[in-house]
Amino acid sequence: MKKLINKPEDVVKEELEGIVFAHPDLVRVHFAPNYIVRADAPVKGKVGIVSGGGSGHEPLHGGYVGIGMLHAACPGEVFTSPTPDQIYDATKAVNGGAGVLHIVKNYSGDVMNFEMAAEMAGADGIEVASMVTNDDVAVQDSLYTQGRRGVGVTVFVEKIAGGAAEAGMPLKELTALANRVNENGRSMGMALTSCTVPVAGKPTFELGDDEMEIGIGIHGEPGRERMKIKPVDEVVDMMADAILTDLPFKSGDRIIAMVNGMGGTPLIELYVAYRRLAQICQGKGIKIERNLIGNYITSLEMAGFSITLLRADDEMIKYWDAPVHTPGLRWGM
Amino acid sequence: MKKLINKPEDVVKEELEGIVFAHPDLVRVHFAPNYIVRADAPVKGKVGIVSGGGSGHEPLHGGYVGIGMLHAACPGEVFTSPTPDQIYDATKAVNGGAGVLHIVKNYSGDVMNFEMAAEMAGADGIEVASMVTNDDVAVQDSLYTQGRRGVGVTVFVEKIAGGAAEAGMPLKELTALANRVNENGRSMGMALTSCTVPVAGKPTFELGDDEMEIGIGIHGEPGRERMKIKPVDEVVDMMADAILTDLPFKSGDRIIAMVNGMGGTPLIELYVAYRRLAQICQGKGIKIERNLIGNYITSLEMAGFSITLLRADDEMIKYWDAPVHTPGLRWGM
Amino acid sequence: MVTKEDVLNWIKHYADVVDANETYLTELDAAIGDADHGINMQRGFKAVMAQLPSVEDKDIGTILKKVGMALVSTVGGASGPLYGTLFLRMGMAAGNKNELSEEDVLKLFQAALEGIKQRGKAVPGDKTMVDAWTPAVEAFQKAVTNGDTLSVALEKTTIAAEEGMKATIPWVARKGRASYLGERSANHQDPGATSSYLLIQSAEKVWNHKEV
Amino acid sequence: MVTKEDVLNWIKHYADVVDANETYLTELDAAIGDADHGINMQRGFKAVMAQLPSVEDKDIGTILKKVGMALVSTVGGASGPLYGTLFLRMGMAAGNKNELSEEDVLKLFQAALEGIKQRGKAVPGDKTMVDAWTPAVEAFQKAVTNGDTLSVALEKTTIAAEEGMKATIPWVARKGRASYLGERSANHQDPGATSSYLLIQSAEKVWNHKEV
Ligand SMILES: Nc1ncnc2c1ncn2[C@@H]1O[C@H](COP(=O)(O)OP(=O)(O)O)[C@@H](O)[C@H]1O
Ligand SMILES: Nc1ncnc2c1ncn2[C@@H]1O[C@H](COP(=O)(O)OP(=O)(O)O)[C@@H](O)[C@H]1O
Ligand SMILES: [Mg+2]
Ligand SMILES: [Mg+2]
Ligand SMILES: [Mg+2]
Ligand SMILES: [Mg+2]
Repeated sequence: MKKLINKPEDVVKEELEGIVFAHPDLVRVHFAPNYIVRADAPVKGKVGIVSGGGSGHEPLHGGYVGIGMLHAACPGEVFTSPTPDQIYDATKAVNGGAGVLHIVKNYSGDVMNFEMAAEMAGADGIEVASMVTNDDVAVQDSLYTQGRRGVGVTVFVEKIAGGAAEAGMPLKELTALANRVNENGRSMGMALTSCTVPVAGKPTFELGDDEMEIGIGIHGEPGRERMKIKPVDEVVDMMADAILTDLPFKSGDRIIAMVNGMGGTPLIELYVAYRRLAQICQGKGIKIERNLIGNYITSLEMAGFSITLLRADDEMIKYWDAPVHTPGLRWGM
Repeated sequence: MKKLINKPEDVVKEELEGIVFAHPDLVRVHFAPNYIVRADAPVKGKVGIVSGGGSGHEPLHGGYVGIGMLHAACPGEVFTSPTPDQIYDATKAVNGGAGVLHIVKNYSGDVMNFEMAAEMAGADGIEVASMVTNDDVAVQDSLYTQGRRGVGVTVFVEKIAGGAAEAGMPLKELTALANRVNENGRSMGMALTSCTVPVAGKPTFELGDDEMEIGIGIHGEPGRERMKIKPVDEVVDMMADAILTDLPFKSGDRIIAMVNGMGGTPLIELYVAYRRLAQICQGKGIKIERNLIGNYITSLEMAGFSITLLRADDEMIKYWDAPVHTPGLRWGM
Repeated sequence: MVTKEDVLNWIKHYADVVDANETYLTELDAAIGDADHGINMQRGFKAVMAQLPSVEDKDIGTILKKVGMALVSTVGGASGPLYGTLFLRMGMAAGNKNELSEEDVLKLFQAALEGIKQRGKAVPGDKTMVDAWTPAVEAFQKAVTNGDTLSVALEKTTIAAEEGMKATIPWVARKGRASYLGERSANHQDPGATSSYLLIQSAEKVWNHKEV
Repeated sequence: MVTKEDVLNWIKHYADVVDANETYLTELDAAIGDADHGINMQRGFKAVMAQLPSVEDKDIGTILKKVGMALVSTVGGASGPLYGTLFLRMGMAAGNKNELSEEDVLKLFQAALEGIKQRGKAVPGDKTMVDAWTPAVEAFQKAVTNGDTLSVALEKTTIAAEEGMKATIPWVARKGRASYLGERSANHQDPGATSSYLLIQSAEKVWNHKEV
């Protein structure tokens, strides 16, 4: 295992110490239990937004804490959900009297830990609403299963809900908006290589030198199909087809598109992939109104990428464009 | 070779096509010869700034074209300097009548190609000034050799000169400012893995499973010393020591610090490294006024990182803080 | 009779079992999950062992609730709330007792299973820890009804848990990370069912004084 | 006499040599540079071959300048301006001639060396292509002074270029990317000196009619 770390078990703590040094203007960090919170939290009279999940997906979620996005993020161990006490304390820290929204990715662990925390905060009289993202079309959806994973759309939900909360949107409306974003977003990912969880010390899975994994999750969970490497145009075709037919997206739709690197993919390759995606959308009369190209929701050093498309309405685009100032996303200020 | 590409020889062209789709509001792209230019170029009455170099270092340089930074960037083939005709055409395209500054990294190829282009533009009556960055302390400096490589400080020069040009600084002053930034900046890099140039198809160098390369360049040029992997704190200690004693930086200095990923390094590790760097600076009474943590000057998918420190004066910080809106760097607007 | 000492020894023994099986559990999770189940359990039981001394002189309920709280606040992931709830509910069932009859142990086991089912909303056949616990609790109940000694009841329970664990192998997962794999989750043993079997086996070993 | 045909055949032959040695040159560059010298030369001579037909009926000066411009505008890197300048200067020295005497060839070679020294500011011993060209030009000059035939002069020149190329092996580089390696650049043959030797060897093979 080759990593820029000291002891594997100290990675998350030391990363948080790095954040303390790097962004004192934007965030404060609480240790034991760990959470990152806006420097000016709680914001009086506005809904607080808390998200979190396993570490290793940076900049998600800690990098999105700041003005116009998350009020707090709870980082678990690498690829392991945070614990209820982290979420409970973060919820209390951002409660400005207008309630707190939990943005939760659909993994058993995340859902259960956030649920326990919400019960604890609710018992304290804090109004907590939860919404669960589940945009990964690689997973078959069904009433009887866990359902789909929450992946790239989480970035969109955090940005748009963050902008709306900043504008003073009340909790009920905000939760509805966040759910609408999730319902209109679809994603799919693929990997060229595995990644290595520091404490595990070896790759999560093995891929042949000429193989790729389509439909991979963000934790190195093996995908739905392993196949020989293909030119990126064919890969984008496959992924875009799965995404576009799922919602389905239609001619005339306005979308926000993300081509996201998994952590070990050079930017030059992401632009090559974006090129193909843009050609496909153009061909189908789907208009990309906004885009993000880069590392926004990663899987440590995995090579690969994901595509997320959001069918956006005016309100979503308005809050997408709203000023944001976080370590990981910044515009308009 | 595992890459998200089609044909290796088409990577740069297809990346540029991706940029055309992605950022029409910020830049235009010219093909054959290839260059990326600000959407509103030439900016009348202001100095135009052109940089460029081999591709594979994204977001450098093309990602820094836009308001408040570069006016044009000339991408060569991967890790190969651009050709004089690219630079010559880009120079003409950004010439707003106040002259053009060439920001050149100190590699024989870059220096010679920019020199030929400057001669050609000069013959057309365009006033061209050139400045060469050479901040890599891993290379021994001497009058009789090529001298040091230009690496991380190039990002700082581009940002600060870009801010100053936007404010209307004339060419002579701007060139002096750019040189001052370079003279006060020092960098060093290291690699955990090699990278693979697409057309080469195999890793540029081989590193053992327990080895790292200290003092690596940004083209996979082997570094000055190969050694067994160490905890990141020790690695940062070695690199910071080489950098700090070179200028030398002193107690009371105010600096801008960058911890830069080489392309395949997870952000979580960069924060762990930044933590150590901040501790060292704190211990020496050196004040980090601003920081950048992320992928800003990369070597394809190489795992590793570099540190760049700039002893900054008020003018540098003023233009650092000036608004910038490019695909790769954005704040204040 | 299961004494307070037996309960403490069970916890300690299981902490060692988790250490010894960390790689095994993580590898099972690598095949159909995210390669951390052993790591998660180890981190949890390390915390449990650190906090156990503070409640060693308390009643069984307090001890088990402490174990549950330690797991909830250090494990995270799916296993944190699940094993946390499991021990919290056993603690609530044990109350301020200092020893447990066979009937008491049955109540604890039933509360454990009830807790994980509520928390995780899995049903038998979903390929989760529920699939080790469900046959185990049934077997223990039958043994008690049968009039078996605690020792025999525990032996039957362990065998049932093992069978339940092994039964998960061919199944397609419907809950937890493994469910994202669809058909590809088949032919792998569920990690959580495995750690649950080991927990039950540990009780049997310790309480039947085969090992401490 | 070197005819226009000979010059064209030289360029074409060298384009094949570059193709055949792409991996070799790139591997030399991988050891002390950035693993692209063969790729760069190949890209350049592919462009040269595409543009050559447009000047095949022109004089030697025009042909060589076209080669130089094609290299300058497609190669990039260090070898682009260097090989570009080398051919541009030879073209300028050849002017509108359609065949070259031994003395003319000497002037071309001298102009070539002068060009790369001006452009790259390297001196002999810096471990660059200058180290193949310097002894080669000296050997050719000596042979001409000696009254050797063109054929013999080219043979001596090729041997000198090869020696110059091999002499770079033990040296520490002082120019180009290899210089960043300091002491570690020793014990490797310079890629640019190697491609330069191959270019001279190609002239000898083609012009002495040993190969076309
Ligand atoms: N909803 C659920 N109900 C019951 N057990 C579950 C559920 N989700 C997951 N599990 C159990 O958790 C185990 C995985 O635990 P672990 O790997 O520690 O957590 P994570 O999946 O968050 O990485 C699975 O093998 C399964 O037995
Ligand atoms: N300043 C210089 N003067 C003469 N030759 C040089 C100089 N710099 C580099 N070279 C030659 O260029 C060769 C490398 O060419 P190439 O690999 O194509 O370019 P780059 O170094 O830009 O990747 C070196 O082996 C050396 O012979
Ligand atoms: Mg996990
Ligand atoms: Mg090169
Ligand atoms: Mg797991
Ligand atoms: Mg080279």
